[in-house]
Amino acid sequence: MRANLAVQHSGERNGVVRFENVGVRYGSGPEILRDISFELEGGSFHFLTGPSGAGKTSLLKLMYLAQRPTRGLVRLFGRDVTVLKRPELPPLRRRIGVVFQDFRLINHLTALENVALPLRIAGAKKEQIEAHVTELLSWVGLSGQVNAKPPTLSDGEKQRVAIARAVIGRPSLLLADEPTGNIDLDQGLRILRLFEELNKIGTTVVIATHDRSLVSTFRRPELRLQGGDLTLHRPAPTGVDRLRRVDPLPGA
Amino acid sequence: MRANLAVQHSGERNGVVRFENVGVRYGSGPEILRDISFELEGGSFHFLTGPSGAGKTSLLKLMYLAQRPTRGLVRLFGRDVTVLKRPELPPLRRRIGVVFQDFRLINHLTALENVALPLRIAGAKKEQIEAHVTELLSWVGLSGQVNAKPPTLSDGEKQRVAIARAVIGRPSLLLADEPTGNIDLDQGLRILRLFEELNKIGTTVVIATHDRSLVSTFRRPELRLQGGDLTLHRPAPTGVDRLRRVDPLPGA
Amino acid sequence: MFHRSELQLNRDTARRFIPLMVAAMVYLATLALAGAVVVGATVDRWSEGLRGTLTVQLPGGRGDASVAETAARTDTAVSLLLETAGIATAQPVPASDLESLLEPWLGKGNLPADLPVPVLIDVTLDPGARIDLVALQRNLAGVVPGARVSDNGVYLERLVRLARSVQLVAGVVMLLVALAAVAIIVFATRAGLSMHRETIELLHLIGARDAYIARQFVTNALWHGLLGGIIGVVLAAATVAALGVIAGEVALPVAGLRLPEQLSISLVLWLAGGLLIPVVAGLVAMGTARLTVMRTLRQVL
Amino acid sequence: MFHRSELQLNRDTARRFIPLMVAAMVYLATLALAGAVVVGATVDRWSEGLRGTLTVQLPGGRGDASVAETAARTDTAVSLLLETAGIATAQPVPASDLESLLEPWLGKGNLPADLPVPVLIDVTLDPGARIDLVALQRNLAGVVPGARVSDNGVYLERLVRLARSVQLVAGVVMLLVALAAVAIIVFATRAGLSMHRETIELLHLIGARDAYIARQFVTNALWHGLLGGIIGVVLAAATVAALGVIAGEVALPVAGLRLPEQLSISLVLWLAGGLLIPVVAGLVAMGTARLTVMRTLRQVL
Ligand SMILES: Nc1ncnc2c1ncn2[C@@H]1O[C@H](COP(=O)(O)OP(=O)(O)OP(=O)(O)O)[C@@H](O)[C@H]1O
Ligand SMILES: Nc1ncnc2c1ncn2[C@@H]1O[C@H](COP(=O)(O)OP(=O)(O)OP(=O)(O)O)[C@@H](O)[C@H]1O
Ligand SMILES: [Mg+2]
Ligand SMILES: [Mg+2]
Repeated sequence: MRANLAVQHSGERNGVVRFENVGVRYGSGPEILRDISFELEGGSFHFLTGPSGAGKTSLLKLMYLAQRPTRGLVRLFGRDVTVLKRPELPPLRRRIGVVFQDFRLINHLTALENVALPLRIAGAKKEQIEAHVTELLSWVGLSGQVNAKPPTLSDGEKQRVAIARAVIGRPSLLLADEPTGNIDLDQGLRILRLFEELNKIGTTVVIATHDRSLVSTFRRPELRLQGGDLTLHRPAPTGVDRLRRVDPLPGA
Repeated sequence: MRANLAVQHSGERNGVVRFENVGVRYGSGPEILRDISFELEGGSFHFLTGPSGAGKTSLLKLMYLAQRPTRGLVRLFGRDVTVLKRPELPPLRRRIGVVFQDFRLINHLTALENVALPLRIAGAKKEQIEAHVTELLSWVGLSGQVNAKPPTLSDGEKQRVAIARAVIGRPSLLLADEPTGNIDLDQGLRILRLFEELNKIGTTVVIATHDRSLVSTFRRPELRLQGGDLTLHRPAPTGVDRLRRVDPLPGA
Repeated sequence: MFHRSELQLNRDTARRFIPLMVAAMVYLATLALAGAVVVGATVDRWSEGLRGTLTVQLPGGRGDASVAETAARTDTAVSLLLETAGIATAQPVPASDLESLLEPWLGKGNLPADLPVPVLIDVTLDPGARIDLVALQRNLAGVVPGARVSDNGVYLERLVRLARSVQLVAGVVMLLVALAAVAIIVFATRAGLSMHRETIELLHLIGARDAYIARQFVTNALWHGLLGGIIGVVLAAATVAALGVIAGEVALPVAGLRLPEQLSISLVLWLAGGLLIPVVAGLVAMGTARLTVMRTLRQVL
Repeated sequence: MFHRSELQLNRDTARRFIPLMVAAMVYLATLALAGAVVVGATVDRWSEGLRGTLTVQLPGGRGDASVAETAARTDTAVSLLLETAGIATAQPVPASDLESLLEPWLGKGNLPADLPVPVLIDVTLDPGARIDLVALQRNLAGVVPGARVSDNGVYLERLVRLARSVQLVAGVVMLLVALAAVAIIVFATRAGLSMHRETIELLHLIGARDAYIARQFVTNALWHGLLGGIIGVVLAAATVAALGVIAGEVALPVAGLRLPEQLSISLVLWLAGGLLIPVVAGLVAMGTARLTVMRTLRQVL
């Protein structure tokens, strides 16, 4: 208990996310995550990797408060999430931006309205929203689809709308689940640079991905999930530009 | 007219899919695809590449009869799809297996039931179905999730269920839209080998992907979509095992 | 394990409304039908007793001396009546009957012997015959001064007209209610089609025929129709029974309208209706759903 | 462009049922209410006229000589009645009134002068008084042999009992119907919550409060309640008006039940109800929806 208090008083800078012996189990199945302990400092940038079904999404869900751990302690911004009361959740969630693996766009709202949603919910004025949102949409290459609705967008376009929605509120914590799964390499790199920009101004970033080329290109520490265990891997001190080696097309 | 008849009589072996001056336009927007002409011979294996929003999914939709071209001629198995009558569609569709980019699983059916669906619709007997489906599910690494429903599956697992459903009926034409977008590299390779097996026994395969490493590893002809135009690229005559170069982890 | 249908329409919470809506419609239709039956039966009883009858009234003579005279005048009138085309029988009402009619007013035994009691003649017409009452009255007054013809049918005809309009209203209600039920099913089916659009598109794309998809809606609609029909009929029967008990307890003063009796008479009818109405509701729902699905699906690729 | 709500509940085709369901409930409730009002008014009129009255009948005397004798007996009876505790007035019915009552039976002008027409005395009681009828009859027969007391209230009391049970039934119907309407709203809200589960989860995850989500359901329910209420009341008014026209045309033979008159009397009531009922329906729907949403949402993370 004392140890926990100490962490809480240490503020947000060190310890935006803190897991202690966290375990997750669905129903009566095996533990998907077991004894996970780690701490993400404010302003850090991590990849989260692991094979399909390893529990990447489950781990992120704990962080964006969509799920409670079966056991162990999860702290966000210095607060123990297991004892949070219901009205305390929204303010916390508004500080977290999430790119969902399955996008979760609202089909009858336009791209613009979807991206504006977090601002609207936080009570921002219309006028303030629109210019800002339009600018961000053109940044992710969707200036032509501002008023298109998700069913008329390609999957890569949907993913970019989802990314724009996650970052529009300049969150303190950005969680992206496979954010480039449906996007080609160039646009993927562009998006990751957007995340790096945010990271520079203080946002803590966690990106779940199975794309090794992304991990090797950006040379950031990697949280690797395997068999329910989490291990931290730091990039090798010297890195070739591995992306280059993959880039040229074989048949071109 | 005579030319068309000639193609029709030439049978399925050469010309499972044939596009002539095909154009697609949504509403009053620009043409997403324009003047596309190509022919896929029976037993061929192609990648379909292009940046996000280039029209890969739209092109596949024409092939799996989810959409009619705005102009031009589309032939499947030697038949002009624009003049097909409604009752003629199902038998044709049963010869086509599709991996949808967004999976399209039925949430209240188990993985087993989802995969069995095409057989069930074609009127197969329960007993024949079950063993076959279970075997295929374990092939894609889901032997432990046979009775799980999609909402409890990870996205990569869902994608593999979708792949199993597409191949269960040994289709004559297999269309896969970004089939490895949510799967890690090892499983992706495994799945592509499954497609190659099917291809060996005569299935015509088209795989839309933005994953260049996949294209370079499998060294198959590539249909490249860009700005509404389609171009064919054959792999360079000699190929290094490019995958190897990407494989080793930087921090491991 | 393969028994599960792809659409699982019966698990849409919103669709649970449908049997209730159908039940409401069947309830109203059944009440209307019951009302029409009861009114019909009542009118028939009235008609049996009164339809096709006339009453002729001759002035009574005063004093003992006039008894013979009265009898003669009665005979004259009766024979004239019997000669008239369309009249089947003419029967003088016995004086004792008449006296008992007057008793409430004059007190029993207070009737003076020389009271000029009028003579009433009950006349029945041939079935379907229509008599020119004015001509008859003139002819009768010619042979027996003061004779008057009164047509029981006038009052009755008003009542019958009321009854018939009640039956008409009941019929219109039934028609409207049936249309509403069909509209509900069409609407529910459309809603189901739109709610499950994606699944239906998938089923099409993997080679399902329209009939395969329609079957799930049809089964669902049949079940909803049956269930709604049963609930509606049971509620309606309960309502009518309750009304019957209340009305029976106070012996409704309206002539001839004895609800419980009429209802027990038509017990067989109730049983038949109780079985038939849900079946009809189910079949109508089924047909409607099938038509709607096939039509809607024909519009997609 | 930001006016669009995230859930767009009003675009769910299945939800279009709800105003219709509410309308059906309001329709039934309004009909029940109208029935209760009409029956109540009718009973009040009967009561005014008949409650607390008795009729005393004295035998009539025969011949001119007995006129004086009859008058004397009448006076004796009246004074005895007025002395009795609980009796307010006692008024002989004029002979001419009585004769007009007999006319249908004897024919106009046929009434012999020496007809032993009985004397009727209308008696009204003090408000709330209860009379021992047996004792009164005995006392009267002591002074005027043959005098009889008849209690109009017996027949009336039966009718009133019928009317009250009809009103009770109407009340029960209204209660049931109100409960059903609440159940429908609860059900519809739950269905909406489950149908939009994913969107609601998303809204939560990006920081929406329960109240933000509830608002969309509450607005929707208010609108459904109002709309359903208006449709229901209008249909009910039309139905009652139609019944009134039909009943009025045939001059319903049931004593005192004159539907159209009663309905036009309560026109103000109709207008008030027409405004009030939809508003109440809307508010009830709103409150129910809010409670349901807040309760359901409290169960998710
Ligand atoms: N709600 C649930 N109920 C039961 N099991 C679940 C549930 N959600 C996830 N699982 C299981 O937990 C495991 C981990 O799932 P998770 O989605 O976290 O994996 P992942 O690492 O994100 O995989 P992917 O890369 O395929 O998205 C999977 O085996 C999955 O089947
Ligand atoms: N139903 C539709 N209505 C209007 N526009 C559409 C529709 N479907 C697709 N589009 C547009 O057509 C273009 C091509 O879409 P398509 O889905 O074919 O792209 P794609 O190559 O599959 O992209 P991705 O790699 O992102 O999946 C996109 O710009 C998209 O917005
Ligand atoms: Mg995942
Ligand atoms: Mg696509």
